[in-house]
Amino acid sequence: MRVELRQQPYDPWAELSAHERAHAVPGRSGAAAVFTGSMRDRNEGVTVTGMFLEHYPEMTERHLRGLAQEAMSRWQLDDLLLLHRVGEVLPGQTIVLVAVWSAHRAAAFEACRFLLEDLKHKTPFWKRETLEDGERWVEYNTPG
Amino acid sequence: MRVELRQQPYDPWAELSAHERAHAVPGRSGAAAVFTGSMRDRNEGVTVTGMFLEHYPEMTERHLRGLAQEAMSRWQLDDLLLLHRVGEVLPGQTIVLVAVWSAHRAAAFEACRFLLEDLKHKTPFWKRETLEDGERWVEYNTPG
Amino acid sequence: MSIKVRFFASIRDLTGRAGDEIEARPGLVARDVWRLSTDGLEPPPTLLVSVNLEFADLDAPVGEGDEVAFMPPVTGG
Amino acid sequence: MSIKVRFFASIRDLTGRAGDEIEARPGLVARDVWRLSTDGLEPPPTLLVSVNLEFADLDAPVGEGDEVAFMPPVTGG
Repeated sequence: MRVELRQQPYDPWAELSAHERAHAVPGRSGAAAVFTGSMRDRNEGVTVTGMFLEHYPEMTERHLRGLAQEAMSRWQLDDLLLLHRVGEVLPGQTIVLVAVWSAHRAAAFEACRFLLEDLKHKTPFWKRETLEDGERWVEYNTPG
Repeated sequence: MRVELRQQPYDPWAELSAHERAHAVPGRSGAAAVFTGSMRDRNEGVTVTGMFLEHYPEMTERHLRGLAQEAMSRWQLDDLLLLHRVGEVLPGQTIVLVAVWSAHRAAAFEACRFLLEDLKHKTPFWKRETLEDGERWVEYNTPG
Repeated sequence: MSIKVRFFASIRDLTGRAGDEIEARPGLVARDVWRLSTDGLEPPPTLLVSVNLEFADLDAPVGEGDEVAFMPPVTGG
Repeated sequence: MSIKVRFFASIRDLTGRAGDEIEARPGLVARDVWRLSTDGLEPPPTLLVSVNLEFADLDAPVGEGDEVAFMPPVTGG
């Protein structure tokens, strides 16, 4: 199980490949469910040229560790990887990567979605978008 | 949109990386949902040393093309990648890779799950497992 | 013209053959094709049927040039 | 000992400051901390509150050494 906040851009597929090489037991997990969320260059009909992802370092890290533990035990997962950008992000870059490994698909799908909904609605992150004519805080996330 | 049957082992993360390099429009898709299903070395309490994946070539390919088209239009996806092994498979190898790209997460999650449930319950594939003392057909897939 | 018959996976093991070719006759349905190609074997309750690469049922009409396949529940993914 | 106060994101813009430090007194709740650190600004209806890194509500008791934070709805993921 690994949870990390990243200041720098990352390649989600390279991260998954490296994580599996380091941690996967071949033949053990029948299922992996993965979600990547990337920065779009438009939001609510407006061109967005950049974003700053603010967080509350001590609380965000504590919350994510608890969240990962909860998912691991609730769905008896084999493994979990959660990466989330903080700081300056550009369009096209990956913001979040959530991956879970389990014996069967239902647990993998459900745990992946559970983690993402928590990230969207309960984890202390805030997005400030840079527009062509200024900045704005994203006020709320859409329901899942 | 790409659908392929594969005779040879493949690395799902390398496939995703190559597919995005070739097809993704940076900043367009906010969400990607991915599922990989791998061969486990145990099933129903018994050690499994190998598997043969039979299919009905003309019908399987036709069914998969129709399925992919249906998902693309039903969830207005940006893109879709579906790879499925056929023939001899060994424990730890990836059998299926399903990936969908869309503007928002709900469509990505739902389409990915829809595709996988169809693969499990409606697409002509049959698994014959090699056990330590013989062979057996997998008789049915578990509900999702 | 005739009807092409195919058997897949455990159904092939059950019938002991990969396929058959039978003479088309007016009024045939898939159930008749099964009966004619299997020496009167009882169709398994979970049997799947396709006609020309689309799932169908045992009452589906079949005729000259059609391809009819019989298979067990699918187990891919 | 005192109470550490932190403001995040649009709440920091609203209050015009990143944090504060106020004197602990018996019987304080998070709402009092907000009032004391914001010159009586009305708390926004969607305001989130944490006490010692756990979400809480405006009626949560706070005391010496506690860290109280005020923030808008989260927008990560």
